[in-house]
Amino acid sequence: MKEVMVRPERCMGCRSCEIACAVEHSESKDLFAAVMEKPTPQKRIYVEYVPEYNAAIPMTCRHCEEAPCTTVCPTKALKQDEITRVVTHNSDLCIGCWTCSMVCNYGVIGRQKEARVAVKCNLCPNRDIPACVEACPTNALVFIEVKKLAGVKRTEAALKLARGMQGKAL
Amino acid sequence: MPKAVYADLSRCIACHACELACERENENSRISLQVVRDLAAVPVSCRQCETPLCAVVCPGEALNYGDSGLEYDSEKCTGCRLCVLACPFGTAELRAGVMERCDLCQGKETPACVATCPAGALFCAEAESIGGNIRARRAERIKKALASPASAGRRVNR
Amino acid sequence: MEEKNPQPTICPYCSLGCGFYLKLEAGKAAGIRYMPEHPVNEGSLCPKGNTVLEVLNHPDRLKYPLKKTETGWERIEWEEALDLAAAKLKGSLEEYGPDSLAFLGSAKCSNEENYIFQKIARLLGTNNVDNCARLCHASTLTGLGKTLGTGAMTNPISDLACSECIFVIGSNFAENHPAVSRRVLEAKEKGAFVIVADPRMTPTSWLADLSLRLVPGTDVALLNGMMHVIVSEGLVDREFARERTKGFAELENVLQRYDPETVSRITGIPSAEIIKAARAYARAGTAAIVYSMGITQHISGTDNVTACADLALICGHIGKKGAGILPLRGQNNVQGACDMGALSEFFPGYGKVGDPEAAGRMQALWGAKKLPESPGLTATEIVGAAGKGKIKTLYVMGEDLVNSHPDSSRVKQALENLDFLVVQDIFMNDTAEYADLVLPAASFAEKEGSFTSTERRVQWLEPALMPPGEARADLEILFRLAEKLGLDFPYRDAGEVLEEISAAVPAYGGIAKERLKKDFGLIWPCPDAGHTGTPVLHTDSFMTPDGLARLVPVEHRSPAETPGPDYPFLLTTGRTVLHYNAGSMSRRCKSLLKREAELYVEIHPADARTMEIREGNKLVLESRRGSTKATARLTERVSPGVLFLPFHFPGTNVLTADALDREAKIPEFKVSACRIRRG
Amino acid sequence: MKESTRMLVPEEEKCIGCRACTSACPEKLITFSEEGNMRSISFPANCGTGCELCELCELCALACPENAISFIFPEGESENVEKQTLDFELVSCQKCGTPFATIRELEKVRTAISEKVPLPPKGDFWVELCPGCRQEVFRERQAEALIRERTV
Repeated sequence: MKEVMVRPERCMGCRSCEIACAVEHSESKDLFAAVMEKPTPQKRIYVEYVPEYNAAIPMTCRHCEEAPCTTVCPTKALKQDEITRVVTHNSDLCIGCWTCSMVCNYGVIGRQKEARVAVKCNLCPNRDIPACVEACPTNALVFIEVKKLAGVKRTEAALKLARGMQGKAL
Repeated sequence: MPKAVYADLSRCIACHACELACERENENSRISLQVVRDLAAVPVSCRQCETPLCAVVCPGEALNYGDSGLEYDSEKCTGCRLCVLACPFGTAELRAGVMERCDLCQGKETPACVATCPAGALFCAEAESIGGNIRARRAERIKKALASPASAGRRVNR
Repeated sequence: MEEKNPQPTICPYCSLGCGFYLKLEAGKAAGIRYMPEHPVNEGSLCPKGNTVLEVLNHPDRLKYPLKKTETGWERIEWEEALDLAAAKLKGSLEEYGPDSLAFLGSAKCSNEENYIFQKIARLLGTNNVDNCARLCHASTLTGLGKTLGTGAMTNPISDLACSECIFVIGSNFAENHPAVSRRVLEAKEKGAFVIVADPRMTPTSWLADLSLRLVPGTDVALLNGMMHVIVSEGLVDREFARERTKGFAELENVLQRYDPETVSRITGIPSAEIIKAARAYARAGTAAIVYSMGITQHISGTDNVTACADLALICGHIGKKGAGILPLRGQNNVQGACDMGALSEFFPGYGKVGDPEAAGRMQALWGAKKLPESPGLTATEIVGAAGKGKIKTLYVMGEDLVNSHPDSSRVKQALENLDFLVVQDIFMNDTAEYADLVLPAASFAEKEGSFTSTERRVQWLEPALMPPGEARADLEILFRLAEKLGLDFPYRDAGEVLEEISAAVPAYGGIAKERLKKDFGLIWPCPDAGHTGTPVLHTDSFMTPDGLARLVPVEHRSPAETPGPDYPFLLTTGRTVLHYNAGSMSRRCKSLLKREAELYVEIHPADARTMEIREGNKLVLESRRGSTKATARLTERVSPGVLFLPFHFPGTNVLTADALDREAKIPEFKVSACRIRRG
Repeated sequence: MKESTRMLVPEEEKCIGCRACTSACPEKLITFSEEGNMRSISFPANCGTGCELCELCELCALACPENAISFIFPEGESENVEKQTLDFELVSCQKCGTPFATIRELEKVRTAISEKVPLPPKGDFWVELCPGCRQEVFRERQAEALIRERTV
């Protein structure tokens, strides 16, 4: 199963992912129209700035195995697909108790102001690649299977090494 | 925006101070802590839900959801217990004929349970801010781990 | 009394010295307000602190002096009570000599009270004065004394927040010193590695990155094993060992035998975990050792403490912010009671009894002709001597030895054997039941004085309330008793006693009432009036004559009593979060009792299954000394073969053995052999 | 003798057995008892008419969430009504087995909740648990992830 994997070292903190996410979850799916919409479309990915390191890290739902948020949800508003592991949220069932938000280790369950319900990443079910990943200019976000990511990293490392060797040879 | 008492469960040390502080301030404890399988402790108190089912079923006007969140007027409580039966968390209780619930120690800056928590596990916050705090901490930890891959090797052998 | 409402005060329970405010209404303590500005607890309070109003306002508080008569307790006047006490003390003194007297001071009373208490004893000619530190951290005094030069916590608690590795051994601070948790968690947030070594799994182990469940009584083996790894992997701080310590070669020699495999066999901890713990501790930039009664209450207590010191010293983890040895002590003023010389072998300020120079100083200060020269009996030895009829008159200030000493039946016999027993307390405790005279004392909120917390923080406590009935502050009682004994004490109040203390105890040289009232007190050593206190000890040199620490090798020894065919279970004892020590305060709080009402015994479910014991069954526990009843609590917090009893209820110490550490004379509360049956 | 001749009449079809009336009655004339899986609510004979203690304050009727209590003039001669007792079957907690609420109470709660938050009609649903077990289940679920982490 593919996941949104984050490569923090590549993130420039441009927040394109946040904008793309909000637009994707708007009525119009158009940036200019979305800005005007009420309720204001909400992002489900958060670029966290870490002052100590002067760095940014995009944070989004990890769709954890045996996700704690789904375990604690009393109304089953949060549900996890047994096969794909995708955690989805049905706002009709949400009573706004925020236990999910409390137990989430990544802090990626937000609140929809008007409806007073939880908001979270649903991996863009209508798209092949989630909007955030598509919008990322530096490939800090990739939509890939975990084991394949290792392969990608290997290739990159090998390339770096090769470049280094070449440099030395010269 | 309404607030509620939340817990960072990884910090809770099962000391029961929250219960005893609440009991002193409110006669009965409105927060209840128990240890689960000797490995974790979970304090449970009113979640101050934003679609409070207790208010949904309240036949009188005792429980209402208003601008400041869940409002409760014990004068109007008839003691029908429907709120007790509706609450998914089992935190609504009937005492002396009327429903009793956590009012976040109204009038105090910080609820007693939060102020007394020796481990700093309990906090009183708006729902919107919970995620932000957790994210910030998590992001810092990730960055730290990336910055020093051998975290347990700070000192060179001498 | 100064009128402040709410009145700032200090928690009377454990040694952390947490601050809070008492809200007063019509002369009564009516509420608690938290104190976020306090540097130790930052406004937090544990469950016991939260229920302190129930203690203050309890109807059982002693209100009048009571004399035991044939028909029961008789209320008498103070004058008569003090005449009686003085007459009995003088009577024993004249008839049997000064060493027929014994005095047990109180780690719950102020520095001034303990100072005056030991001064009375010594001026009467005996060093038979001790306090309950003998039962909890006497081995800290001996163990740290011989290695570092002084038996006190090296760093303040808040320092833990900047440790990169925290090694907790034999301490369940999450339950017994809850506010320490916030510092440990703070360190964890910053990435610290936390190791917890404890035979039981406790809420403290929940905070651990590495949890080591060792067999009770094998601490020296574990510590030596870790040092073996550190030495063999070259992780020793050579520079520190060379320049600031002595004795590395001897230590290295002994450590050779403690390879991880051998240690693993003794302790039951996998060798990989021993290696992991050793590396994490040694490699950290700053590392702290936190220990408590799991280390001290053994016949090898002094050795355990010594091994902790050795470990810190060879890694150079001492004398810096975030690096040190932190023995978490028991009572709110146990550090102070020891500093004040309420110990049979030390004068105030730890001048050794028997050292002519130390005695000379005291003699000069007190204007005494001669002070007794040989060390007196320790708390545990006093009980033994009373049993043998050598002690005739015992004066107990604020202690319940029936429940706090090992082998309660023997303690009771000893008390019965006395000619005269005076108990001065706030409640009629089980020891007071054996007294001939009971004197009602004021509680912490009803008197003034200085208290020294586990981190050496001396704080001034101001009175918030009047004592109930005719109860009086311990200091006032002692002043009047001294007068009756013909001792000429010039002081009028605690502040004036503190002036003498600052002359008697070098570390308190600059400590005065007015200074303590500001900024949450001072951390000793504070040698002069301009000094601002010393949060971190041993930064440049140790408190030994040559300034160098001593590395003292120690060997693993088995506990005095090990399980066998007749008594197959290993019984260990300790504390729980909802009660406190002998329980004379906490067992009077309804809200605490509601949650923890009676003695229980933790037993592993596998043992329970073989013995067909179910949760809640009433069990009879038997040791070689006696038997007691407890309710079964099935839990994997204990390992198979191990039972745990909290010592807050009468009954626990009926079972424990009075085997003592050779040097510190501390009893081995942590290990005894025991058997169980359904009751 | 009181002036009014109105009397208390509970409507069995409407009453859900919640006991609000029992705590509302200042004279404690309305009582309840539970035995096994049955709850009974007893209204005294001739409450109102002929009842010495009933002040006709109608607090019971006001408290009733279902408007199941009315005070009416008896038809014709004031007939002598026996003690009126309504019986309700209790639902047992799915976890601990303790009877904790009447079937009708739970139906009422379920319907009211469903209007706001559409929920499955049956099955793994907190309404089937007694409040104590709800708290326990909620606690266990919150602890689950932490326990998993701490057992590794």
